[in-house]
Amino acid sequence: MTEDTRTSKQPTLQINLGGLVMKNPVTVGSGTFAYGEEYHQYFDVSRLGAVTVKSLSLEPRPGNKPPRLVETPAGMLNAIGLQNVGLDAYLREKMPFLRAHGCTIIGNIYGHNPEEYAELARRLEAEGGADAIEANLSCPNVHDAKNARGCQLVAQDPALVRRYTETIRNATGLPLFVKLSPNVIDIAESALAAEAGGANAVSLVNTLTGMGIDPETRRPMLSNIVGGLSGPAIRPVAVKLVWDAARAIQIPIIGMGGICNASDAMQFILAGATAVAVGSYTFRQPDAAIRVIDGLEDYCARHHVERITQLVGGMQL
Amino acid sequence: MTEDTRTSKQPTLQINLGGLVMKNPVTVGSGTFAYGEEYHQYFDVSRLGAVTVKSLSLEPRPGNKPPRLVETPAGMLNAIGLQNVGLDAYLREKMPFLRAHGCTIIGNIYGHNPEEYAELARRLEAEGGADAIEANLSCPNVHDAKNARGCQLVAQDPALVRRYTETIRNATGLPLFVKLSPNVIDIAESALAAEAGGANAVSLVNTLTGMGIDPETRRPMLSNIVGGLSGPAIRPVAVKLVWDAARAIQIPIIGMGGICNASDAMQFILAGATAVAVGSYTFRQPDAAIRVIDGLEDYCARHHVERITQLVGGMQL
Amino acid sequence: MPRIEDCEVHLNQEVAEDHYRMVVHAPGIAGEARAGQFCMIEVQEGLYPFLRRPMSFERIYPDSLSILYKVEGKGTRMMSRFSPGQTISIQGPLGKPFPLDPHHDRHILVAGGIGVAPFPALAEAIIGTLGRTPEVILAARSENHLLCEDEFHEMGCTVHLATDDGSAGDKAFASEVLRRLNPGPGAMVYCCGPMVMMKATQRVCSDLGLPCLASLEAEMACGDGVCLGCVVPTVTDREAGSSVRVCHDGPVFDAGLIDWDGV
Amino acid sequence: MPRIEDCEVHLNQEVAEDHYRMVVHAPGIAGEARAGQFCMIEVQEGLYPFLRRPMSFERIYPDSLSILYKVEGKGTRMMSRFSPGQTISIQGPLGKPFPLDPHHDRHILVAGGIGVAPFPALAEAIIGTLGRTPEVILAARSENHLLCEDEFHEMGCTVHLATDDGSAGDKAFASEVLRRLNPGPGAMVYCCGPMVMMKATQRVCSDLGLPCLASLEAEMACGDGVCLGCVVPTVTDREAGSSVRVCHDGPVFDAGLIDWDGV
Ligand SMILES: Cc1cc2nc3c(=O)[nH]c(=O)nc-3n(C[C@H](O)[C@H](O)[C@H](O)COP(=O)(O)OP(=O)(O)OC[C@H]3O[C@@H](n4cnc5c(N)ncnc54)[C@H](O)[C@@H]3O)c2cc1C
Ligand SMILES: Cc1cc2nc3c(=O)[nH]c(=O)nc-3n(C[C@H](O)[C@H](O)[C@H](O)COP(=O)(O)OP(=O)(O)OC[C@H]3O[C@@H](n4cnc5c(N)ncnc54)[C@H](O)[C@@H]3O)c2cc1C
Ligand SMILES: Cc1cc2nc3c(=O)[nH]c(=O)nc-3n(C[C@H](O)[C@H](O)[C@H](O)COP(=O)(O)O)c2cc1C
Ligand SMILES: Cc1cc2nc3c(=O)[nH]c(=O)nc-3n(C[C@H](O)[C@H](O)[C@H](O)COP(=O)(O)O)c2cc1C
Ligand code: FES
Ligand code: FES
Repeated sequence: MTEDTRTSKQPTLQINLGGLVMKNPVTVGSGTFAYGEEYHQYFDVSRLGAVTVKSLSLEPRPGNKPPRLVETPAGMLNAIGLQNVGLDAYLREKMPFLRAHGCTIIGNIYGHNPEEYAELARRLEAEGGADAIEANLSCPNVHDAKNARGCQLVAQDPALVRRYTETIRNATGLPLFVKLSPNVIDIAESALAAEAGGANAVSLVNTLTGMGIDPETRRPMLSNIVGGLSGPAIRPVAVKLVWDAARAIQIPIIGMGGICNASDAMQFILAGATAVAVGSYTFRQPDAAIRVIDGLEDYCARHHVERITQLVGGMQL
Repeated sequence: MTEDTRTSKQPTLQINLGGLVMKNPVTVGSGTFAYGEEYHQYFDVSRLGAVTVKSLSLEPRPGNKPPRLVETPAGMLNAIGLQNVGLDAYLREKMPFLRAHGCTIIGNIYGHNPEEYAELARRLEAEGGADAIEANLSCPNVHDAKNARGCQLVAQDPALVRRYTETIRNATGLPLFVKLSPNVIDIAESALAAEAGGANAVSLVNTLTGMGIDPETRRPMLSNIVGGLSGPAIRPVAVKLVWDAARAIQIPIIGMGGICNASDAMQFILAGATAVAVGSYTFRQPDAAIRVIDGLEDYCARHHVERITQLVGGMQL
Repeated sequence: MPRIEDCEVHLNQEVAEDHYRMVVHAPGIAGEARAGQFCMIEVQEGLYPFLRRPMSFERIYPDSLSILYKVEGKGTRMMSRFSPGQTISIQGPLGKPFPLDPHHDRHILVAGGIGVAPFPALAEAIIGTLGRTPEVILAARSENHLLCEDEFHEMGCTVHLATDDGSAGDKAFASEVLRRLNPGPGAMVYCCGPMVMMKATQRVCSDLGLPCLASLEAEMACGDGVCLGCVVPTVTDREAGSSVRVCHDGPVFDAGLIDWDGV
Repeated sequence: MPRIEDCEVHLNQEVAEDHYRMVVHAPGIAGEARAGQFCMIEVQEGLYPFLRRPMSFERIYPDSLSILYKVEGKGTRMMSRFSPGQTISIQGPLGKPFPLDPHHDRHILVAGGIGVAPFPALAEAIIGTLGRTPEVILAARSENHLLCEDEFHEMGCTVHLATDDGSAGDKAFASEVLRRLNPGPGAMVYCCGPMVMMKATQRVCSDLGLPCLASLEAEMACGDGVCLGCVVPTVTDREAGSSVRVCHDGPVFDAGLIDWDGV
């Protein structure tokens, strides 16, 4: 009997992501959805649990020279270089669209130092530009690869992660998410540092560093030589990092990396992610994130799960 | 005229890999070719520049429980756990086949401590079991993932890499290659440590750590939970690590990670690899390594390159 | 010796819901193939799926092979769209065939669901090589999943049906049907199907004192014994973690060798 | 508005070595498509290749589209094996069409190699919408790579041929043919082809004081203006690194806007 009542009720997909209430656990990867307008041509973007916008900086950024992207097996490399319209233009020209459609907004930000991040968070909060902040401490595409050894990201140094997080934390009352890099030995360390710094969630993961060379021209395929690898190719790596972090921290996780469908999303949720983001696959299938939402609802119904939150970290050992 | 003479001559594929002379730069990834017998059914294995054998330990190892592998987008996860026949059985039952066919042998070894590695190297040299030693300091599948945080490989600690390398170095006069992990922040550090310890080359890279969860059963797809990700999915990551290491060290590099054809192999060579290994793709296409050899010869002829060594690190910036 | 052969698809048609029979022109592989062996099929050009898919031989003809398969996931779904005239890459024959032992007077094939796939070829071999007509216990979820019944009848086999829902034959598991048959000591049992079904069949055989051969499945990468990915544990030297490779040491094993609790 | 449509392949045939023409049933996309726009074609099910492939509309019919393409790499090679009856996923129409300006009395289409792809639709639009008959400069490596000559003749266009090897028409670059034509001030030039060819055409137009529209190519991920992957630099505010997205701001641009040295 209980069985019957359960399945007849719609499962609840709503989550609370470190203070941000989302009607479902599905957002999009920053930089794979711009500011929502384009994909609104294909579906109602307000159906998403939240829209995560392309990384915003205080000033507009032109980004890197082309070529900026190249396809790879089951994935892609990009070296966009955080091209974006800048905070002012975002608030003036982009945010109103998202607000008009009733979207929950995760404002992804990028700065050159902790103070710039803090300023971005403060202004986004003050001007209603975001309902939560995601601090991108892990973009691999803003360095000069030729002269960098390894890559030098804030997210690769736990002490820096903590310091940046604390500074942003002090600047905003909005839920604060910190986006980390997969290019580390122990993701738990970075995640713990974000938690200690006052983050309300961590976003796992940004792209893996990679590169390609065209054998015919012998030139790098990207003008910036090195780029970020995303897409299904990296999914097993991302799921593992989510699992590693989930066992170490108390704050929730936004899982991403190669999610194409609800079954992929479930891997992240079972590994310990409270929310998930669909990234590169949207380029192939614009409504991929919506299909993930529908598929998660389906999954819960099939498995007689009332609330999706019951599945978080639910991998059976 | 010079043009004509050049193209009419066969290009030279021969290389000297840290003291090991190979008739071409193509070997196979340890663990993806067993000890050569099976694939000899498809082609003459002595055509390879060298056969790299499955990691050998002093005692036979049973490996991990099944399931041990799962396919992923453009790649696969494995957690074999270094199952192998052990050194004695190798010398008795496996090596004779390779010797009878005139193969150049790279003896890949795995031990629990520097002394075991040294003993393996010493005995392989003494009993003619290998023409060079590849020390696997980077297998992700010999740990208990449930209790490890991050993964704890010798190759992740430059000081350990150096100490292990030195110990093995003192035990053998054979060319010594050290196989490193992609799961590091700065591969140059590990490579420099191997060089300082006396390695004659480094092998880049072993698998990336990853995992998968079956959403229907909610169980990990591998019995060991975590496995090593290989195949074309990781190629962009591997090429980048080769490029990073090549700019830091003087000793040569054996590049691997998702090589399927000569064009893939050329990416590694142009990034700075002197030799390349074909790994997982052999499972799909048993004679893949032979096609790579033929394709490299073709490439050199088409590009009027007399010796393949002229192309090493030849990426144009 | 196994080889890789480009094979033209002659026929690929649905024989039951989500079950297909494909016939391919493969003179090289067919010329060496034996019942119980298998092949690895390239599903699609390019790197997705990355690995080939293992498939048994349902029938082995002089120049061609028949494959009976169930749509389980992405690879088999793609296979179901192969069209006649298309060329696909097949690697085989791989693994060890069913041993054919003339000392048995009764041969009983116990098939669960798609596990029936290697049995038409086996029945044919038993008839052709041993001059005996095997009996078949054909079990499935329900009537419309009972495959190959007509084929076995055409070969003259007695067929015992069993379904989980009783829609055809006995409402019973294959192993129970076998127990009720209670074959005498000269019988040889071959089984293929879900692990639980093979485990149960092995139990019945050991109770009845009968030899039992099981054809196993496992996820495979190489199919050639190289990668050590497809192992199953054995009862010999359990402590030491001894195992066999399904692809190379099998897929047909003495069921008594397998550690059924460990798979 | 762009959409994703499952389209049946009507025809897919080789028209010259490594060049194919495909006609697909796509009523939704065709109903909105304009000359100069493009679509993104899913090459194969699954994740390889990962991204769709951008393709211009060669012809736009009421219910269907024609695509003219060259086999460049893995994706286009797979496309060349599409068979009639097969269903493929197409996203479109994308990008901005060629602007059709009635103030010009002469319309000259300058095509290099496969760059001719969007021009049959453009010629048709110029004829249908502006009531003018365009001229075409058709350039290619050699005679057998000159595409669509008959189509243009059927539409009544004058066609000037040029080949690199002189096997047909002038042994000259397309831009040189344009210079020799020396069109008067009322002319409008449209070009599509290799970057060097478009750059040279733009130089000739600027020398002759003619407006020039160029249809550009770039590697694309989204095709929708989202990923910022397909940018080309512009001459406005070079310092600031200004750029335009080929997919969304183009693919058709005022050739004078593009920083041809930077692409
Ligand atoms: C020696 C051998 C012979 C076989 N013969 C036949 C046959 O004749 N007919 C037939 O229908 N099937 C046969 N199988 C099983 C068949 O190989 C799998 O069903 C198939 O590989 C699934 O591929 P997929 O891409 O459709 O599924 P995927 O999308 O890869 O996975 C779907 C599900 O199938 C499981 N699976 C994947 N690969 C295998 C595998 N190799 N064995 C068992 N389960 C797997 C996965 O774990 C997953 O749960 C055989 C398997 C082996 C090992
Ligand atoms: C708006 C637009 C319209 C186009 N219209 C047509 C058309 O009508 N007919 C036609 O034949 N081609 C057209 N192209 C080019 C076509 O998209 C590429 O040739 C195709 O994507 C190559 O795919 P592939 O998988 O065969 O090559 P790959 O194997 O991916 O690569 C092979 C080579 O092609 C290059 N390449 C890959 N993608 C592109 C791209 N998008 N643009 C340019 N070069 C690329 C690669 O750098 C590489 O050198 C158009 C491109 C754009 C951007
Ligand atoms: C083209 C592109 C642009 C991206 N831009 C950003 C960005 O501006 N800020 C950011 O935090 N992440 C950025 N990312 C990373 C994604 O948000 C995401 O973390 C990553 O791609 C992994 O998810 P996926 O595999 O689903 O794409 C970008 C990714 C891509 C592919
Ligand atoms: C099934 C399997 C087993 C492997 N076993 C070993 C091993 O025993 N020792 C080792 O050093 N590397 C081992 N590797 C790693 C490979 O040698 C290689 O470094 C890695 O797979 C990357 O190359 P690839 O992408 O071409 O496969 C194994 C890889 C696979 C897929
Ligand atoms: S599949 Fe590789 S050993 Fe069996
Ligand atoms: S292809 Fe994504 S912005 Fe143009």
